Amino acid sequence: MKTTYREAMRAAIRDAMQRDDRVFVMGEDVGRYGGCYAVTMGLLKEFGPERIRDTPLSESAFVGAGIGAALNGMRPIVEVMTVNFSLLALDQIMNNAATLLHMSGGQFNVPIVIRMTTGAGRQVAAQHSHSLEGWYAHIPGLRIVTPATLEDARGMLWTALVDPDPVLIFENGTLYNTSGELADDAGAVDIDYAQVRREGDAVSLITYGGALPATLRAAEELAADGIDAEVVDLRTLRPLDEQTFLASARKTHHVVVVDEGWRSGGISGEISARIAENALYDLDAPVARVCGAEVPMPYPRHLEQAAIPNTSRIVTAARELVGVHA
Amino acid sequence: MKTTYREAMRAAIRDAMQRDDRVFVMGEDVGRYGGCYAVTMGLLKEFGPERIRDTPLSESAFVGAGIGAALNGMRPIVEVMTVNFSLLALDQIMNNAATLLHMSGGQFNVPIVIRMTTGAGRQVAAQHSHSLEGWYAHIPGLRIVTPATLEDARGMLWTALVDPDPVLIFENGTLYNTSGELADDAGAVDIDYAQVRREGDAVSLITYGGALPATLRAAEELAADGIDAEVVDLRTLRPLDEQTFLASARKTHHVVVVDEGWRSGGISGEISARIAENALYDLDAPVARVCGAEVPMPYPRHLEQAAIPNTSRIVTAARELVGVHA
Amino acid sequence: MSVSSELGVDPKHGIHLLRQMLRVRRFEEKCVELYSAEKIRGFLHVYIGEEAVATGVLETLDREDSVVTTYREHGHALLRGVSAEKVMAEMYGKVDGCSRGRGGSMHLFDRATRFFGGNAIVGGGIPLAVGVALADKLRGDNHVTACFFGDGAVAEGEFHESINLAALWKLPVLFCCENNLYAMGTAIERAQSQTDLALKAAGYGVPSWPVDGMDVVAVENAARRAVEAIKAGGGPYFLELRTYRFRAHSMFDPELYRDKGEVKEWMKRDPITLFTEQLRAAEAISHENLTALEREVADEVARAVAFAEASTDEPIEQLTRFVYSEANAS
Amino acid sequence: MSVSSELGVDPKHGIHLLRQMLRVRRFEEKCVELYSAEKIRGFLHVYIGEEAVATGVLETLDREDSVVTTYREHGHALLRGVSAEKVMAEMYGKVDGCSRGRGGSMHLFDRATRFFGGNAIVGGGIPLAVGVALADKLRGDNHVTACFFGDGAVAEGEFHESINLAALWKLPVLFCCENNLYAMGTAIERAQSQTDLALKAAGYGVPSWPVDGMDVVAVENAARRAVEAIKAGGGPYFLELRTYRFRAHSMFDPELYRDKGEVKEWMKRDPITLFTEQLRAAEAISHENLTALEREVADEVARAVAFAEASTDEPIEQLTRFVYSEANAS
Ligand SMILES: Cc1ncc(C[n+]2csc(CCOP(=O)(O)OP(=O)(O)O)c2C)c(N)n1
Ligand SMILES: Cc1ncc(C[n+]2csc(CCOP(=O)(O)OP(=O)(O)O)c2C)c(N)n1
Ligand SMILES: [Mg+2]
Ligand SMILES: [Mg+2]
Repeated sequence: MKTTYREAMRAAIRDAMQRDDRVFVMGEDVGRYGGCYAVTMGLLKEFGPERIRDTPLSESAFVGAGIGAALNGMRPIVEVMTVNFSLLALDQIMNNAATLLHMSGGQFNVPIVIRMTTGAGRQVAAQHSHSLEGWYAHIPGLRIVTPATLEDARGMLWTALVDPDPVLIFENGTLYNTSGELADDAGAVDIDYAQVRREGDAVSLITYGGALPATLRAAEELAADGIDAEVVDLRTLRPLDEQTFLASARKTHHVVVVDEGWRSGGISGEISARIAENALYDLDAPVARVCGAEVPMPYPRHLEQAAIPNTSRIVTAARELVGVHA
Repeated sequence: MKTTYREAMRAAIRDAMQRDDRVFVMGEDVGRYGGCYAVTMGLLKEFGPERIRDTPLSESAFVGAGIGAALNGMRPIVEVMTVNFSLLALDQIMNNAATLLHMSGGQFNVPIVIRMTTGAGRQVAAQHSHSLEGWYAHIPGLRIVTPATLEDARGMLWTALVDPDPVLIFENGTLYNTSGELADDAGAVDIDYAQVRREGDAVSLITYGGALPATLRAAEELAADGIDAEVVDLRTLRPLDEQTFLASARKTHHVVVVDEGWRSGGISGEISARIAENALYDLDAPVARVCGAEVPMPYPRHLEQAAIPNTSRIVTAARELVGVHA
Repeated sequence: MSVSSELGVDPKHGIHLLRQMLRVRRFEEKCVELYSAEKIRGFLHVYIGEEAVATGVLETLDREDSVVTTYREHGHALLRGVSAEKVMAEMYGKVDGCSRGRGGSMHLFDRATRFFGGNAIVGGGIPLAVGVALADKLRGDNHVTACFFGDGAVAEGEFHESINLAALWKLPVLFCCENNLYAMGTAIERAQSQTDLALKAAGYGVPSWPVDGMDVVAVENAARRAVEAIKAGGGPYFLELRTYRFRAHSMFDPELYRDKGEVKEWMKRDPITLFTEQLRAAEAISHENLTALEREVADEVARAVAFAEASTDEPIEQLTRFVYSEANAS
Repeated sequence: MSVSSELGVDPKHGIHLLRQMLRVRRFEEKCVELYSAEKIRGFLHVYIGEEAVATGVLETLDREDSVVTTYREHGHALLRGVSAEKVMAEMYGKVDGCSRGRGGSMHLFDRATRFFGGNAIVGGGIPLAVGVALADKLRGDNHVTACFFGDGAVAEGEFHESINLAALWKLPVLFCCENNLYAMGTAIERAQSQTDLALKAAGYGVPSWPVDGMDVVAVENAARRAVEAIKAGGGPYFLELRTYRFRAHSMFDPELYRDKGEVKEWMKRDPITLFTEQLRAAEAISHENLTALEREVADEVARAVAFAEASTDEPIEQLTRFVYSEANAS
């Protein structure tokens, strides 16, 4: 079946709503507007306003209300329109969603799913272009997932809903229009493991989310040069599936981490550190990082494109890495 | 002069208030209560309620108001009682303080100083024990400083106020009662460079803030074993003074990063990654990390102490590192 | 039930109310002692002086109703039916505590009594209460969620967002504002441009009353009226419960911000003394009854302390439990 | 100044007001065109239909007063005196833009006119305005800060925290709520339990009036009254400016949430048409005057486009400028 990332997400939501009465959607403009990125388009008509709930502009309250509803037996899907606005709800996310289970000595788990659009690339400037999923991955108690393929867009939501703990789903805005084939019976997928999206033995390109397409293109370009790159899609940023990316690093001896987020103190550093801790002697070169420039995102296209990882920067980094030590 | 960290901070505030009319203090209970940690005790009487402003419980509004006042020529010192409550103001910090200069094309800098208490160790449980300074260091546009000594408590504030851009000062709550000698003429210090607090050549212990005392004690213990540890106090977490810690790593060939914050995705990973990028071939062993356990902080003392870096964990890590490769 | 005219309640019920207030008072007095003895650590916020508020409100809830509260919640937990043993063990940080010792004084939780904590971020529990109520409403269950918060919390944006949401969606939330006139050292006049908090609720179309929070019967009556209206489908209610904190904000507070005289004045309206006098005046309680009651309560407290003392520490190896649900541990 | 009785304003001033509204309208119509031509990218939110609001309010400010606004702020910038050239160059992302091209449509800034932006987080500018006003007050400068935000922003906690702070500290803030009845696709009835927004202000003791936001003279009069009161030391004021957005929320909005009929109905109250008719009726403006006015405005817009087209891109090497102040770059 031909579909898009957006449609796959929508199918996942519809499916979950049909399977479980406890599931409902809540967020700004998810209903009558049809969703800021049209993910929930049509669902209001299908499920009605009790289960597709438009909220006022009150991020802290409706995220907190989602947590409360989860505590009391529901399975809310809270849509925070974009990660940029989630900062207003961060207290609820860190101090409640992530801590209640622990503070209550295991009594109150929080089976909430919070979806948000993330990332840059659409010229919406500094306040609307954050890539913070790696930053959120610092918080114990949360699970952070970053569907980057149609299969994951279709399959991660249900698994996240079944998860007894809070799961944050980050959907990179540049992916919604991705189209391709999806199996008619595509369904739930795991949210535990990274996946090798392309096998190779010369260099590991470790990435996730919005940077996956550019990374795959980079691998193609590298292949044309005779450099056989392996592409690892982390999929879940917390907890990290270390084994998969360590195995790749051990195999290729060269690693480039590609992360749209700001470089300093981001998830890229964590991956580099873990590789150093666990596979240092397998490396032929230091782990390289291709990350977002450390700048609030500027509006003009040429500056924005220069600020986020693109195919050519990835290719260059991989070539340098392999070249120097080949 | 004998003094405490708390008194040094207070002296710094008093001094700044006297030197510059544009400086004022604003925050919850900074006035009549005397400051949650008694840092501002007595200042209301000295400077009056216009310049020592008690605020309502409205973190987002008063931090934002601090930013606005800074835009309009003042030099506010905003006290957010603890980092835990700063989550409520994170939108203002990330989307305004850190971005306004860029979004305005260089027109509107934000000369605000935001002080907050950080860290665990006082049995105040999961919602009151965050160590998030390393996490804040991910945000471009901010400067993050972590005074850990009396000199820095006394000297960083003025430099931060003179800085044209937003500076966040994180004061680890366990340090306030630290007492010791401070030069009578102690004054402003730089907020650009890390500092070697103890020289050594066998292993580098890189740390900052609340973990500095335990790290220095660890160095003493190691010295008793004949292991001569160098202790680097990062002082400023953004921008990182890479040169100082890289030089230490190159000298000792062994690095332990000590960070009270959660391990995954924290500043410790960044430091490890930078060392890998710049000094990999100087290392005799992978960079080791002694970090906060990845858990919302539990209340009981024995669990809390087990969750934060302490002298014995640091010593063990350093011994293993040096031992294995000695 | 027969209602004594002077008393305004059935004498038996009156004695029950008194007992409840006394349970909280004596329990917390012991906590303060134990804090000095360093058995209890961290932050400790006592409710001494405010007992009539939680007593009156919680009296009106059913088992299936829910409670969300703050860090000043020992009383609420006890009154809701969490045993004094479990609460005290929690204060000790012991494994038999109601939160397994992980939470301490500020984070009492109890699933069995639908006691959703114990939230130490001012205002942080309010959205949770809205969500708990939303879940009830979505399921068609006719329950109320009582949400306690202080006057200080009214300044937080979360309060406003939450009351608007509850009103907009007609959710069964009873907003209980414990107005003790101070948020730490900040008097309400220095925190609110409009100190008549009932007016805030009006901005959302939420019915609200100020209530004498030192009069347990007045509180109970007001809460009952509100709970009935909520259960009749009227949407949320807001009660401003006017009370006063007799002790320091926490054990660290030097109390520089208020007059001793002001505190003394309010202590004349000690809800327990007041109500005891009323019961005495109505001849609903004798000196012997009172002595017996005090003994009973003292026993409960003593048992709680013994239980807490006997309980064990969580083994250190278990530090990272409850970060994720057990089946899900990773 | 002579006031025409039918018109309610001096005819000359009336023509000025009309010109101001037209400048905004024509500028934004061009922006929409340029968006289709892909000269302008990202988000574009136009103010078409709402021009009387910013026109009336900004007319009442002095040079030393300050303005804080939202992402729907092209009009505010133009009316405040930022040149159409600089605004258009900004929309193009060019180096001669008023924010050097870094901000784009949502982040117009101009220090010279005390135009503090262009904030794209709903509610995010409100605390800034409070702070700007606080600085003025601390310095003893008698200036006003006008803060524009939408009906949607009223639901955000930051609005409440900010208005309380401004009222508590009697700060010179003019809160201008542009109530266009929708926040994206969410009608105010689905966002506010109490849609009479003036009542919100009452909860803080802040004087407030609803104003017909389609009547530029009414807006100006109300704003003038408020600004005078503020400058007389009365503390903040809140104006609910009732208006309507004729176009989609942004260029991405399919407008499924409202009837075409509703939009048509409101368009009958187009502030420009209404006021033009009034001016005609009062014989304050002739057909020729109008044509000349339109030509003038069209020239301004054309000059702006030419300027933007001619301006250059920031070199890529300069990407990381303005993260820290230049002297401070690191
Ligand atoms: C968001 C937040 N800010 C600050 C604090 C610190 N703090 C704890 S209690 C308190 C005062 C709260 O006052 P109020 O809501 O009136 O409750 P009370 O303590 O009087 O019962 C403050 C400022 C906090 N816990 N959370
Ligand atoms: C905090 C936040 N949440 C959500 C958004 C997305 N968003 C942008 S504009 C808007 C509607 C705002 O409505 P209103 O305040 O009425 O202003 P209007 O657009 O009608 O002028 C929304 C939801 C945002 N920018 N910021
Ligand atoms: Mg209070
Ligand atoms: Mg609107």
